[in-house]
Amino acid sequence: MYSEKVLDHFRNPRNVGKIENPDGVGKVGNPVCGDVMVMYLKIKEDVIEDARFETFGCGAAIATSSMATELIKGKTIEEARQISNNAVAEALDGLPPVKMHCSVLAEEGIKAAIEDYLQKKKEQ
Amino acid sequence: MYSEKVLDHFRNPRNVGKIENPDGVGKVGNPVCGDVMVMYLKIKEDVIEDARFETFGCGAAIATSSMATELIKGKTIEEARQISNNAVAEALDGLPPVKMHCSVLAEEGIKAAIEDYLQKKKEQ
Amino acid sequence: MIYLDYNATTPCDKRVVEAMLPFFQEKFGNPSSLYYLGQEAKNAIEETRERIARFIGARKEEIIFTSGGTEANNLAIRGTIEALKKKGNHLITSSIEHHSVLKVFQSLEKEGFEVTYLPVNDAGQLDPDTLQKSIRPSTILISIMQANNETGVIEPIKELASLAQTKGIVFHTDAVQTMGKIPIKVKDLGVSLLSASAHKFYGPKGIGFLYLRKGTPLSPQIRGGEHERRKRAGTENVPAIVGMGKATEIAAGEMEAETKKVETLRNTLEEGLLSTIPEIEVVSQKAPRLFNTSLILVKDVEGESMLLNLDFEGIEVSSGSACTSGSLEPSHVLLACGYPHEIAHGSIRFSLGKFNTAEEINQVLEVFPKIVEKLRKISPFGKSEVH
Amino acid sequence: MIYLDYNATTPCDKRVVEAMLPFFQEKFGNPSSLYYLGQEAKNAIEETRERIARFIGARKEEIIFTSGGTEANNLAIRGTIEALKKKGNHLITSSIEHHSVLKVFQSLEKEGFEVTYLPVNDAGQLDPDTLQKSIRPSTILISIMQANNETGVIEPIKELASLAQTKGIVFHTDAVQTMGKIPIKVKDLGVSLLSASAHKFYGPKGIGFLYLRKGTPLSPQIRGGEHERRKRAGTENVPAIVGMGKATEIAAGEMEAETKKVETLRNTLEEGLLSTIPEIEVVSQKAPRLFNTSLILVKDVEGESMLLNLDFEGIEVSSGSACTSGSLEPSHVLLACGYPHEIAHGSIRFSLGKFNTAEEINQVLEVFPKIVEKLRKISPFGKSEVH
Ligand SMILES: Cc1ncc(COP(=O)(O)O)c(C=O)c1O
Ligand SMILES: Cc1ncc(COP(=O)(O)O)c(C=O)c1O
Repeated sequence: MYSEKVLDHFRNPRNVGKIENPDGVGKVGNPVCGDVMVMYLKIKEDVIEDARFETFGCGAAIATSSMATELIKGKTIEEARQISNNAVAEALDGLPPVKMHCSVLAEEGIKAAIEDYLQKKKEQ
Repeated sequence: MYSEKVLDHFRNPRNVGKIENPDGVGKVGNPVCGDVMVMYLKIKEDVIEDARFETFGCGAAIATSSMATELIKGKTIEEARQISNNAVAEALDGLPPVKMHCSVLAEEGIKAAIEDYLQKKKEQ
Repeated sequence: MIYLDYNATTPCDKRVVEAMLPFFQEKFGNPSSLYYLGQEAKNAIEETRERIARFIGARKEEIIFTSGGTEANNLAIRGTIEALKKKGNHLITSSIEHHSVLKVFQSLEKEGFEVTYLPVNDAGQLDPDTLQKSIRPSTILISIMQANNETGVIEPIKELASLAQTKGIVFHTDAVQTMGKIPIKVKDLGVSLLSASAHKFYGPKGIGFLYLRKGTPLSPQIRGGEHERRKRAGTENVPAIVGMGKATEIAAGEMEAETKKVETLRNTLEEGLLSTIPEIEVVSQKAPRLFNTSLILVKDVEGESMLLNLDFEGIEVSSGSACTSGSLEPSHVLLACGYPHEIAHGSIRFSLGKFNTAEEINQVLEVFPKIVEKLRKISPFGKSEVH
Repeated sequence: MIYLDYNATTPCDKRVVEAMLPFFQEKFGNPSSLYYLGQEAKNAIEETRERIARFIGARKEEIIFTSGGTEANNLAIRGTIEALKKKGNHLITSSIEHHSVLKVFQSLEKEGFEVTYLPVNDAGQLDPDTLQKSIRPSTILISIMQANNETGVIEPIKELASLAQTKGIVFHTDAVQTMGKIPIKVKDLGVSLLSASAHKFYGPKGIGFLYLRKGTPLSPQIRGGEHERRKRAGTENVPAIVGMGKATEIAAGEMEAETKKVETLRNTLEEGLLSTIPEIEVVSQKAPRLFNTSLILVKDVEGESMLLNLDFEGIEVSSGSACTSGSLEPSHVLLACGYPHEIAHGSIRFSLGKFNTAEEINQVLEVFPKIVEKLRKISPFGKSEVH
């Protein structure tokens, strides 16, 4: 049911864990629905230097989280914000229809973390 | 579905054919219903000396006709009249429920032939 | 044993059994399971779905697996009607359908639907004009079989379905007797629903399918898990599905050659019987017919007694339809063709298949005339001799 | 490969396959046919009917073959309701039934019936008092499963059914998970209807049966020929029926010994997991349970991700029920037991069978704690270490 890429990212997720003193943190999802993702960003001059995640969820949730961190690393926040859930799913060679919502979680995770960064920046 | 005895009487029916100048003839059944039996009797002093039949019908119809002729040969007409359809069926080691009506045909065939005999006797 | 009842059921092709075997003990997973063994089973049934779809010119998602032809017919009819009952309450079928269609319509009549049973001509054929005239604004479903199991007559489904199509009425065809025997292209036929059953074309018993044209509404009749796109619940019969796939593959490759061979045998049989037995008739001999079927009417003799005598000789045939052999009524199909009861009682069906040989047919030609002669001697009717 | 999902499906016993094999190519007759080959098939299915009837303490005529457990459940419920709808419109079932029961009741609700879904306690057990209170004068059917497929909890069917019996209400039990695992005597249980499915006890997929107590009204759901005493039409799936018969025979002889063996393995598994992984729970551990089933809740980890990791290691288990694995909702059974969603998402079901070995269980005990540890590291929740 899952593509090789999904299984690979699920089995060996990239960028797992927290970032100490992150520049942006996004927490999305809901344990009631069975998936929660926390995205941590290290950002320098609006470029994402590092991204890490923690995810509670199914195979697709973990794989999309992993892929999302890979996709945004090195990108500007403007570029990262434009990454759609479809882009994450495509980068994984597709997701089963019932699992597309997981890619939405990844998109939202990225956006939430960037929002947090922008909010913090404003407050500084 | 049929007992060995039914199959035997069907395969090698006893007493097939007409009797020339019979003392009694009974024709029962209806081609529309798929079975017709003609019973011919040779009767001397109210004892059935010979019985023959012609039947159009299924395996059970032919087997019960054959068995009926066997059962009545040598019997008085009083005895023969008391042969029930169940007796014919039992003599054949039973019939499938959907085929019980064929044994009714045999019983009616015997009775009709005897009626015919009695009728003719009265008219003499 | 000479088996000549292929319209009742067929033996599995050896290759079908071989294809099924691994799925009982080794590849036994539940296709709903996410792990390897489950996905392996899932892939096997999806490949079959694809293969069957291709064979009838449909899409993969348009194939629903069922437990056989009877269930497929029930699902097609009840499923459509439950989905569409707000649109009308008139249904059309024919008087020669298989019981798995007729009985459903009869029960629907009791539930308040109006059903028109279209007549057929003497040769068992439906007339598109008659259908045309019977269509009402309240008609929601038309169900006509593609070929009749008793006579083998092939109905003009394309013409009939096109009438339905122009009025936007759902059209179902029971293709249980045609699948694997003649080419089927659902787009060509113009049908919305088509039923088939594997055991009629060298596949296993207990499996069939319903083709459901995309967009056609259908209410499931067996509910539960999310199987078959929610149109039919229940753990999939994986080995049987794979077997039906193999049978379809074999038919795709060999149907044409088998047809020629079997048709020759069938014609030899008919010519032989007609030339040796007086007062017999081949039903619908002049109509477009399945190449393997020969329904014979024998005057003055009842069908079952012929069947049993043939059985004594190791020749297995049916008297009318297998399903009705247990009942006392003569074939409803022959009655619909206008034969009187007494004639209809004297029917015997030879239906041939790919494993039959010329010797077998010769054997039948040897034996059958004697049987008819014997039974006619027992019969009180016309005493014509066999040549 | 270590298969631990026997509640989803089982491999066929070798002897079952051997028993089935002759019926594909040689003894392939249609049981409706009158000739030898047909009667041979007919006898084979009637012997199976007899054997199954004996196993559950029923009469031969009380067994109806179906295409599986899902169809048997649908037939039991819809068949009863169609036959009895004039008598009332209230139905009772439980909140932990299999989807093949629940979805039927849900569709009946849409058709205007009132349905009470009985609650269960924390351990997944039904309370006869609660049933008693929910019975109304208009109640026409009660359907409660004998054992739950996810938790393995065995319900007090005898007590529940006796309440129905005193009020003359038809009682159905879904015995798909108990048939072949624990002794079933329908008279003892006091049920009118009981469903089972062969592929759950080492028989083939695509076949099951419904026990219908003599005199219980039932309206057929699949109509056509006169098969199965007019309760279920369609050419009989002879090989599968024979296979189910063989599986029943094997269960009759070996069930007791297998139960002991499998229960020991299951207990070893549970003790091992509980002692090595913190913050896990065995659902309904103290309740009367099937000897083979172990439903585990693992805190902070989602079920599918455990399932997939186990699959990578060649260990095949289910996350909740096989049927719901494709859906996103957590198990309705766990929710009914009162677990919050976030806990229910962390379930994994081990269901053992007669082909499992002690080494396999050791292997799981080796691998599974590491998987939980890994996934908890990925999880944003509580960072407890595995011992
Ligand atoms: C025309 C036709 N439709 C439907 C069926 C029923 O199919 P099945 O035997 O798979 O139930 C049959 C055969 O019995 C048939 O000949
Ligand atoms: C309790 C229960 N009832 C019914 C079913 C359905 O049976 P089948 O798989 O034969 O359709 C299952 C299994 O899927 C089950 O576990």
